[in-house]
This record gives sequence, structure tokens and C-alpha cells, in this order.
Amino acid sequence: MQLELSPADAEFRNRMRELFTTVVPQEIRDTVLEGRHLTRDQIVESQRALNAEGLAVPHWPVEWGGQDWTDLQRHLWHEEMQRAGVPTPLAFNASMIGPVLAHFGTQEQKERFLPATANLDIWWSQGFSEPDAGSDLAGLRTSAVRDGDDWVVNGQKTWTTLGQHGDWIFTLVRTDTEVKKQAGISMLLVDMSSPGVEVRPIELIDGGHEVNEVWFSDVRVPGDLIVGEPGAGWTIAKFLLGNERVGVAPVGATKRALATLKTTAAAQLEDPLVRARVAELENELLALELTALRVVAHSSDGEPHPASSVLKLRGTELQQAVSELALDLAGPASLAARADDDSPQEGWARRAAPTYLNLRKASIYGGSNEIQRQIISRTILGL
Amino acid sequence: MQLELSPADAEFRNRMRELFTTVVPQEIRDTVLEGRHLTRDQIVESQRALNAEGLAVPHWPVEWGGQDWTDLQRHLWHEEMQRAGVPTPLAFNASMIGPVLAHFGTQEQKERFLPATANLDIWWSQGFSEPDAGSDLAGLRTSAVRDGDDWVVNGQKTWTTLGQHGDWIFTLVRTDTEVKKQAGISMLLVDMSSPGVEVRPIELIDGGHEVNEVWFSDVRVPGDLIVGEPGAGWTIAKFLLGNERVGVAPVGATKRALATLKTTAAAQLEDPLVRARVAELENELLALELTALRVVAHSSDGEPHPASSVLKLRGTELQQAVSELALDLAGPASLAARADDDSPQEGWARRAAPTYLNLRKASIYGGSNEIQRQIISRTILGL
Amino acid sequence: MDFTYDDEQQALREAVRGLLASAYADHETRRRTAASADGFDRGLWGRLAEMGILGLPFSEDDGGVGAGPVEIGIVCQELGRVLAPEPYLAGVVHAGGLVAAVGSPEQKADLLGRLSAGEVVLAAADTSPGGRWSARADGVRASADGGSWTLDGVADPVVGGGAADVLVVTAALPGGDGAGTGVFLVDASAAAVTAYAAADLTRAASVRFDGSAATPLGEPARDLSASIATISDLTRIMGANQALGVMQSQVRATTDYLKSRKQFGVTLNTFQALTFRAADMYVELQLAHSMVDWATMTIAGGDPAVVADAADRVGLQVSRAGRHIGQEAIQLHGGIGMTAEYAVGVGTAHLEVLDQWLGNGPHHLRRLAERVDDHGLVEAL
Amino acid sequence: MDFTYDDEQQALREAVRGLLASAYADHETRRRTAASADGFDRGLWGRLAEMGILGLPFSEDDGGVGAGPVEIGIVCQELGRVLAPEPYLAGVVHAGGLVAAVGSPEQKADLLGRLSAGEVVLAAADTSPGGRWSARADGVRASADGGSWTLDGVADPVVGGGAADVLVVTAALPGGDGAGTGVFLVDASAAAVTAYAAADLTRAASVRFDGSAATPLGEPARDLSASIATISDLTRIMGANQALGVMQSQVRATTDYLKSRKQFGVTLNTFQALTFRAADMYVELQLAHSMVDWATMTIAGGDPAVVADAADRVGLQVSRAGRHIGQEAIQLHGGIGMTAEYAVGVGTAHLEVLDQWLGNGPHHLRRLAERVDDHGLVEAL
Repeated sequence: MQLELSPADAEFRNRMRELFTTVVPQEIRDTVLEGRHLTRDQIVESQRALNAEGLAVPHWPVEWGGQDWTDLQRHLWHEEMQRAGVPTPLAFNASMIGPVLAHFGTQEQKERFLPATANLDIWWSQGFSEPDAGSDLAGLRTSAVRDGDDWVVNGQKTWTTLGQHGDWIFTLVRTDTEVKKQAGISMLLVDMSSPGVEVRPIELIDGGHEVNEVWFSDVRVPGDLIVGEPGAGWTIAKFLLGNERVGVAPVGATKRALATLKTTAAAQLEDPLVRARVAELENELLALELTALRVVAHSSDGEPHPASSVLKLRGTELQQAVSELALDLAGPASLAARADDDSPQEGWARRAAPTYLNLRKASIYGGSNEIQRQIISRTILGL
Repeated sequence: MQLELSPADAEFRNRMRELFTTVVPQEIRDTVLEGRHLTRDQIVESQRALNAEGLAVPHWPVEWGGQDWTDLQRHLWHEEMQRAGVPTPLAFNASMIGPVLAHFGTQEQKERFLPATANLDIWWSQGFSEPDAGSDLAGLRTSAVRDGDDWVVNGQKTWTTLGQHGDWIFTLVRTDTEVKKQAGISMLLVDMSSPGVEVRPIELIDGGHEVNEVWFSDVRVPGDLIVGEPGAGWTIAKFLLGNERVGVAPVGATKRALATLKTTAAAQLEDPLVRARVAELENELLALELTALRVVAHSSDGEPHPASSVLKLRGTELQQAVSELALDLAGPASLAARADDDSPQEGWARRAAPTYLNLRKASIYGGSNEIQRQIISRTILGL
Repeated sequence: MDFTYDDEQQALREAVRGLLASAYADHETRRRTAASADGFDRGLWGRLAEMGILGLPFSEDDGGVGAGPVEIGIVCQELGRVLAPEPYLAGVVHAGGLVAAVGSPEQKADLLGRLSAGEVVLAAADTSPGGRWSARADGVRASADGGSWTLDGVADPVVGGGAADVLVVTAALPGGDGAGTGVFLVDASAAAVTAYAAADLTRAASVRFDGSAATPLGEPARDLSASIATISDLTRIMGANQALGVMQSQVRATTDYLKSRKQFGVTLNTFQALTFRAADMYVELQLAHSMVDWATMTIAGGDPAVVADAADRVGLQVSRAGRHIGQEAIQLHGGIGMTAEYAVGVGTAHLEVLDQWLGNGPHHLRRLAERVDDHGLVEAL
Repeated sequence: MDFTYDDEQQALREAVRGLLASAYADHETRRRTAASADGFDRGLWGRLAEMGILGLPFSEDDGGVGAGPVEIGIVCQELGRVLAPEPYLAGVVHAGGLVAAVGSPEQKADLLGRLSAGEVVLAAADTSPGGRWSARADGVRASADGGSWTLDGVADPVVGGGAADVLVVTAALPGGDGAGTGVFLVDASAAAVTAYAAADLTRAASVRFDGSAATPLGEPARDLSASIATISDLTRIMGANQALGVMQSQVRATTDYLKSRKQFGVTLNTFQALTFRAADMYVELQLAHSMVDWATMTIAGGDPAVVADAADRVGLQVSRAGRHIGQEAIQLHGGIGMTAEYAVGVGTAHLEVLDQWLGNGPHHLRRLAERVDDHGLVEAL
């Protein structure tokens, strides 16, 4: 056991810290640091800047733009990125479809999609959830029927995050209704400008437009845009969701949000009860960060460690708890949630309620906390 | 809606307050108020003193020593009793077997047992739980087989509270193995001095001897000591457990324990975090007491209100939470748990850890909190 | 000691519930109304006036109905149940309450009569930007020139301020720190009002006074902070009634959802981990309900210290319960609970708006903690 | 940055685990041993000496083994796993640690050599009746008469005091409040020792000094409170290692029980409300584990301020986790968890004894809260 970073890792971290604060424009990082909304263009600009330095998709195979880093180095990359306020590379591209195509895709698919995916030349959307199949993914109903070389897709997806910006969507469809639920599912790549694809916004309780319904009406998808074999969709989805969970705990960002709050609401830090609440959260965040480091040390075989469910579960709880504290510190000023920028109330206080409400999603999307508890009790504890 | 007590109820409460503080010896009440253990003789002496004043079994039928009080008056009786540090009349007698015999017993059983039960001339024990049937009462195995007019009982009961003092035990036995589980159960009254009854102590983690195993080896029980018909045991047990839940929330005693703690640990009340913890608990206790009063107002048909599960659930949680606070305030002094009375550590601090440990039982016995949640979700919410 | 409604109170509840159900049974109507220019339904407001609901808190001499706190609580619960965006709590209970508490007989008769009739909409401006639940004004200062008064400064948030005709403003009296706080009437046209929506789509405003002409309520230049505090406490208790209505709807909606929604081929109430959490929501709801009824009943006694204590107690309880129930209601609904189309998540937003506006949990806990050695046992009766 | 044990550490863990399993695999043996006159197993103590475990923390010059904090942590975890009642934490880590920190070279060589060999048992007397985790002695006062010293006062609880041959006592130095605190050796026979059992059956004692002859450790009349505080912090961290071992056993026992125990005709792991609670226990365990490893690793850096911070952080985390896991372990076991025959409930008692002895959650939280504006982000590295 050894607390310090090795000289090489310490040097690595310093390099990350420097790159992140120089390569990505200050204005974009300030937007993140102050908890404001990023535009599509900002997200694209940031990812391209990272990609130019080889920092967008380090966990991909080296031949497709990845870096041959250790798990610890990837962790440091992720933490330093969050700490600097650099937008995380678009998860749909970098963490989801990229690794899937690198692993399951044909050589042609790889060449066609991976470079553009890393550089965010293609903005991917995710088409998994359906209105009647939330956590129960295997119950999905969107169908794809063979017609010549093509697939014809009909159905509805929902909770498609940032789908309004999507160029392509990777989607799970039912290609066989005769077999066991899981075995009849396939993954298709669909050009969202195809006739019959319609994106409808869903307004969330924070007033934002972040998720969408995506409707497919007789959408024709060329046969070479299936990933893997027909019926392999369930296996691919599990691979994808396992990857998603790793590093999904926003420890660095939550730590930063809490530290910022200590400054913005400094006057209230005189109150011993506020200090205690901050101290408790800081301690929990430290424990979680250490757990992330400890888990990293045990996952060198590349498989997601089951304890990543611990990170997702507690990470989202703490993210939510910090947003509760911010709301309580904002107090009456938080009512000015939709006031415009010349409001006399401070920006952090105006954003407190929408942020609190928006973050309720953290324990629902991406594998709800109930699903994570189930993974822990079944997979880890054998219950 | 009206906050004040009616003049009659206010007068009733004053009378209770006066009776409880005069009829029961100060020394017994101090023992309760300081959280020390009561001896068998103290419990008996106290109940007899109450019974002489008609205060031991007010919820029984009037002809058997009950009082024709309103629900609110019964509530006031219970609260004032706890506030004065008067030991609650032995639950096995007053709340369990008494009402059962008054409702299901033969005239002969009533005459033989009820006066002696009210006066604690007979100390009753409860023989329900078995080693392999805790919350799952219907799975019990202790058998009673007909032999002439008698029943012959074999088996083992456990968690028999204060069974070491028991004169008689009311027990659930399986009298028919051919029918559905619940339908084969009967209730027998067993003289604990009968040959073949053996009581073995179970030491608990607080070091106390409070519960026992009770073994039956070919114990002969005369046929007239069955309660109700053979096979009626399940119905009777449900009646009994419903009664048990009413008024089981020790709100008054917990309020008193918290108020006492404010005095005994006064120096630490300077700490804002301690003050906040006390204030939170006081508020929760007030809400619970008000809920008890509100439930009382809605249960005038005599049936236990399903919300009594709320009282049991939250009441035990708060009782436990106050014991946690006491332990934290005791600090290192709490290590002197089994030191004798000339210890330099204060008595309340020495009792803090055993009390904390002992009260873990509160959420297990008498219908665990999981059972209470099930009652709420099924019976009240229809889930 | 009685927690039940009498027949008249039952009838009032049914009447209000019926009226509000016809307006907002469909959440989409609530959503559309809240997003409209006024942020509430002036037709419904008129019907509330006709039914005597707007005049409920005020004496008959002042053109009101002279009902008690229990009746006002019933109305607030029903408003909460459907998330009605009408500014009843802000305009009638709070702003009207200030007028009733400190106005001269003439001022009361004039203003409360018109308020009860739905002819004028009031809003209370008592919070400075960044301010936190204080009866002492620090954002707006009053100046006197002879008999005429003017105000300068900013109040924000002024709940219901955008649609108000007359603002009831707390302002620091001239003469420095010790001079205290007065209450003034300002015509909305004499101030710069910038309206905005809160997270639950109810309306508030930022109000700037710049030498705005003002009329003192009651005797000029008297420190009225004690009355201001009492009306805030009263409003806190009525806000807790409103929150209770929200929570009741959320528990019901969640229970219904668990019974009907299928996942993995079965309804969600098959999952014990979920039903137990619904049970815990119910427990919180019951405890909050008891505290709300109790706090409402303390008002009739008329002792400001008792009401202040009750406001803190119910404030803490409802704040905790609201956060628990509001969060669990969304979580147990899953994604749909996050959408603006669905009442459950908007209810969670409304609970937070009530809480942060009227006094949140940490605020009330702090005040209760200060008083913890004033008493031995907490007495319910 | 490495959270894994090297081969030697692995081997140490296996060896200690094997020895303790042979002694206490059966909880009944632990129960009987704890109830014996000494309260621990002197045979086992001798074997620990032979294996070098008792000398682990001390330099080879002083007759010890000169191992690092990670190794001591491993031993404490294993002791916790079987609830071993041996006074390792009290006698070796704490009392021995004080001698090592402030003793003269001669005192260290003599006392630590015999301690490592199992020839002498030490106990630290640093707490006054009613006292709370302070490096400043206030229950015992030291007096000097020429070169000879005596002590007066009471220390309680003195963990492991009943079986100790030599007491390591913190005492107020002569000269009033500013004079500070010294550390003294007192032969157990020179004090009035009244032993008792704590709630987990481990032993402590009340010790009265009445002109008891004492030998100053290190240079006489020097204020040693900084060293005393650092050894307390170190002991807190090792206590957290011990608590981790307890919690690991509790989570395992609870999981096994849910898999095997039947109710209503099925095993308990059929009930999702229970398995989800086991999952939450596991989460707490993992977070506590990380913090324990981290705090243990900070010791090697040798910066007292860093160690003090780590002690508070791990103290808070383990206190919270211990209460959660200890309570849930009993609850999920039901009645059997309440019995002294069964290790789970005794483990819950042991967690509380460790916590209240070494610094409980509110204590550490208070200290962390005081320092909350000393830093921006909390840094793990």
C-alpha cells in the first residue's frame, strides 16, 4: 500500500491539469464551473479540442485514437477534467457507441464511424428506453422487419437525451418475436435525417429541454448498419451499460460544486449547522473518491468491477445532496429560477432550484439506483 | 377542530396525574425514570396498587374491572402513566391474555383467570414465537395431541419475555396437521409449574436476562384450558396482536427520556449540533404524539386503527434514536456499562450502552418494523 | 381536543375541492394557466371571491367573512392538492394579513373589502435580494417629507408581485438601525416591477422602488416588526397546509402508479423494496398532517409566541416530509416523474418553492435549537 | 498510489487470521474468554508475542519488529473480525505508542522490549470520569518532591486496565493551567484498580491514584500534549481498522443469514426490501474500507496535522458506517441478533465501544466542521 502517486503518475497528472486548462477555452470551462447550460457548439468545440490532443477517447483501442493508459491514469484524466470544468466528451459517442463499434463492429463500420465519433463530427443519440420499458429493457417493442437488404423500423423511443442534436442514433429493436425476449433484440445504427424519424421534445420539471421522444415510422435502414449479428443486441447492450457505469460517478464535479458553494455562500458558513453539513458531504465525497481509486486498482482486467454500482449509487446520492444544500443556502433567492440575467439575485442562487430538480434524474437514468442495488445484492452479495 | 381538552377531560387528566404520583411508590417510579431495571416484586406491587384504584386494566369490559372511558381518556391515562414513571401494567396480562379471555373465554375461564390477571396474582407469559417461526407465526411446530380429555404438548417456544417469572403461559400450538397452516392452530393456557415445562434463560447483548426459551416435553394440559374452539388459535392471535399494537408506541416514555437527558447532559447542550439533534427529536416526538391523538379520534369503533402501525414503526425508531443520542452524549463514560454502583461515572452514562443495545429489540419484537411496513403498504395503501 | 372537521368545514372543503377540480383536474390546464400572462386564472379568482373564499380571513366589518384559521387551512390544502397557481397564500393570507394586522380601520375596510371582492390583487414585498426570512426590512428604506412618504430600494422575491395592483411593502423607517420597520402601501404603477416564474411556474417579481410614493399602513413611523413576524408565522402555517395538500396528492399518485405500472411483466407493487418506500412516505405524511392540524389550531389561541413556536415546528416537519415525499414520488415514478407534463414532479418543485419562500427546514431547526432549553418536555396540549 | 497488500503483508494477514481463527472461530470461546478473570487469553497473547505481533509497532532497537502502520492495521482488522478481546489496541498501539513517542531511549528499550515479548501488559490512563477525548489531562494531577513524583486523581475508563502491570498515565503538571500535561509510568500495584466489563465484555477499569509513586516518561515536567494527541489519532485510525474487521464479519454473516434462513416458506433473500438493505450495508462497508486504508497510509508521511485530519475523517466515516451496519445486522437477523450467544449483536456492541472510547461521530464531525474553510476541495492525494 502506498499513498503517493508514482513520479510518472504525478507527472501525468500535472500534464493533464495543464492541458485541460489550456486546450479548452476558458469561457466553456466557466460555463461548466458556474453550472450554466452548455450549447451544442460549446460541447462540439470542446470535444474537438480534446480530440486534437488525444484526450477525447483515451479508453478506446489505440488504433482508433485511444491511449495505452493504466486504469489509474484514466481515473486521473477523468478527475482532472472534471476539476478543470472541461465538459466530459459526449458519453453517447465516447463511452457508449465508440467502444461498442470498436468491439463488435465490422471493419467497414469502424472506419466509417469511429474517427467521426471521436471528433464529434457525428453526434450520436441513444435509442434504448421505451414508454413501456424503462428499467425493463428486455420488454422493448420497437420492431425492425427485414425487407430485402434493409430493415424497416417502427416504434417509439423515449428519454433520448440531447436527441435534438443527434445526427445518428444507435437503437435497440426487436428483430425476432418468436424467441425469448432477450434473444430477439438487435442493435441498429440509424441516420436521424432518414424519412420517418421524428424527434419530439419532452419538457422537464426544471424547464429545460434535455430529453426527447424519437418516433420511427417505416424507417428504412440499410442492412450493413446492424451491429453484430441479428439477436446480439442484448449482449451488446449489456456491454455498453457496463461501460457506462464506469466513471459515471461525478465525484470530481460534485467536489468542485461543493467547494464553489463554500465561496459563493461564504456568509452562511458561520452557522455551525451549515459547517457540519459541508463537513459531512466532504467526508462522504472523499470516501467515494478513495473508493473509485481502490476499485480502479482492482479492475485491471478491463472488465467493469461490480463495485462500480457502488460508485453510481452513492455518487448520484451525493450529487443530489450537494444540490439540496445549495438550495437551502439559496433560500428565498432560489425563487428567481426563471428570472433573467439582470435579476438582483445571484446566479448560483437562481440556478439552485432547477439544478436540484434536474438532478433528481441522476438516480433514475443510466440504470436507476434500484437497479444498482439489485446488481450489488445479486452480483456481489449473491442474494 | 379544537386544541384544548374539554373541561371534563382536563379534569380527568389532572386526576390521573395526581393518582399516578401518589398511588405508586416514589422509589418504583424513580427506578423507571432513571432507566434502571425493575424487580419482579416492584412490577407486581405497582400493578396491584393501580388495580386497587381501577387503573390497571381500564380497557377491559367494565364487569371485569374495566372503565368506561373514551379513547382520548385512555390515551391520557397511558401518557400520564408514562410521564409519571409508573410501570405500564404487565402487557401479557393487561393487553394480551386479559382482552382475549374477556372476548373468547368461557364464563368459567373468565371467573377463574380475569380477576387474578388484573391484579397480577398470576404472571402470564407469552408462548408464540418458535426458533424456526419468528415473524412467520403460522409456521409454528409445537404440537398438542388429544389424549382423553387432556392435550399433550411437545415443542419449543422462544423469545418468551420475562418467562422466568411466569406462573402461566398462553401458547399457540398445532392441534391439527391435516389442514391449512393457519387453521390447525389452537391456543392453550398452560400452568408453568406442570411437569415437563422447562424455562431456559437467553442472555441478551445488553447482559440482561429478559427473554427465555420455554420447552414442553409431554406436558399434560386439561381440556378446559383451550381458549375458544380447536383451530381458532390464528383468529385469537390476530385479535391479540392487533390489541398489542395499540398504545405500544412509547411516546410519553421517550419524551421523558429526552427531557431527562437535557438535564443530565446539560453541559453538552452548549454545542449547537447537540441542540439541533435534541430539537429534531423533540419535533418528531411531538408529531408522533399528535398523530396518536389524531388516530385516537378516528378509532372510536374500538377496532385498532391501521395507523397504529405508524405509531409502532416511528415510535420505536424515535425510542432508538434517543438512546443513540444518550450514548453519544455519554461518550467514554459509556464504557463503564458493567461497573458497579461506586463507579465514578454517572449512572445515566453507564446505562447508555446497554439501553442502546437493548432497544434494538424494539424494532424486532411485537411485530417487526418490516411487518409494520407491510401492514401499511397492504392494508392502508392497498399495495 | 378534537382533530375532526365540523359539518360546515366539511362542506367548505367539498365546495372548494369541487371548484378547483373543475378548474385543474387536468394537470395540462394548470400548466397552461401557470404559463399564461397573469400566471393564474382570473375567472377562477372571481369565483373564489363569490364563494367568500378570498374574504375568509377578514372580519365582516372589513368586508370579509370572519372565518377561522381552520377554514383558511382547508382552502390552502385544496389549492395545494391541485397545485393551483392562484396567489391566495401570497395575496390574501400574507399581504391581506399584513393589512388586517396593522392597517387603520379605514384602510382595512377599503382594501380588504376590495380584496375580498376580487377587485384588487395584493402582494407583500418583504424580502430583499439574498435576504432570509426576517421581519426587519433591510432592502427598502422609507423617507418622510412632511406627511408624504417615499420608498427606495429593491424587494425580491415578491411572490405574486407581477399581477398585483397594490404592494404591501415592509421598509426600514428613517432614523437609523433602531427605528424599526414600517409597512407601506405602494401602487404597483409607482414601482418598477419585473415578473418572473419560479421553478414550479408560480409567479414572483423583482420590485424596485425609486422615490416611489407610499402610504403608511396604520400609525406612521411605528415599528411594526412584531406584527410582521406574526403574519409571517401565520403564513408559514398556512403554507404548511398547502404543502400538506401537495403531499397527499403525491402519495396517492405514487400509490396508484405502483399498482398500475408494469415492469418486467408485473405491476410495480410486486417489488417489496418499492412498497416499503411507499409505506415510509405514508408515515411521513401522517406525521406532517398531525403537525399541520395542530399548528393551525394554535392560531385561535392568539398568543404570538405560541404561534411562532408552532410555525417553526410545522415548518421543520413539513420541510423534511416534503423533501422526502417529493423526492420519493419522482423516484418511484421513474422518468415520467421528471416531466413537466406530469403533476408529480411539478408538485416536488412546488414544495421547494413553498419551503424556500416561507422558511426552510434548516431555518426552523436553527430557531428551535436556540430554544431547546426553554422547556423540559414538549407539550402537545 | 496503491491500495493492495504486498506479499509479506498478505502473509502476515494469513498468519494472524489463522492464529485467531484457531482461537475464536467459535464465538462461544470468545464469550467464555471475555468472561474469564483476565478477560483475554494469555496463551494466545504469548503466541502473538512469539509471532512478533506485539512488537510490530516498535523499532528493532527497542526490541520490536519495526513494521509500518499498514501491518498494524492488518492485525487490528483481524482482531476485529473475530471480536478478539485481547488488549492489543489499548495495550500495544495506545499505551505502547505513548512510551515509544515520549519515553527516553532507556525507558523504551526496557518497556517496549518486555511488551513485545509479552512479559509486561500496559494500559493507558488518559481519560477522566466524564471526560471526552482530550489530550489535556484533567482528572489526574502530578506533584514533584525533589526528583520523585506522585499522582493523585482518577482515570476512567482505562481500557485494559484490570490486567495491566504498568499504567501509562497522562497527568496535569504542577504549576497550574498553563503547565501542560506529562506522561508517567505507575506500577499497577501503586494504584487502586477496579476492573469492569464494557458492553461488549471487553475490559476496562477505574483507577484511583492517591499519592501513587510515578516515573516521568522522557524529560520530566515537559508538556507532552502534542505527542499525546498524535498517539490518540494513531490509535483512532487503528481502531477504525479494527472496526472494519467487525463490519466485514457482520456484512458476511448477514448475507449468509439471508441466504439460509427461511420465513414464510422461503429464504429471506426472496424479500427485496431486505436484500436492498444488505446492498446499502455493503455500500457503507466499501466506503469505510477505502477511508480506513487511506487513513492508515497517511501515517507513514509522519505529518501530525495530516494524521489528525485523517483520524477525524476516518473516525466520522467508521462511526457512521458502524452504526448503520451494526444496527442493520441485528435487524436483519431478527431476535437471534439480540442474543449474547451470537457474534453479530456482540459485534454491534464492540463497534460502539470502539467508537465511544476512541472518539465518536459527533466528536469528529465537530472537529471537521471547525476546519471546513481551511481548504477548497478535499484532496485525496
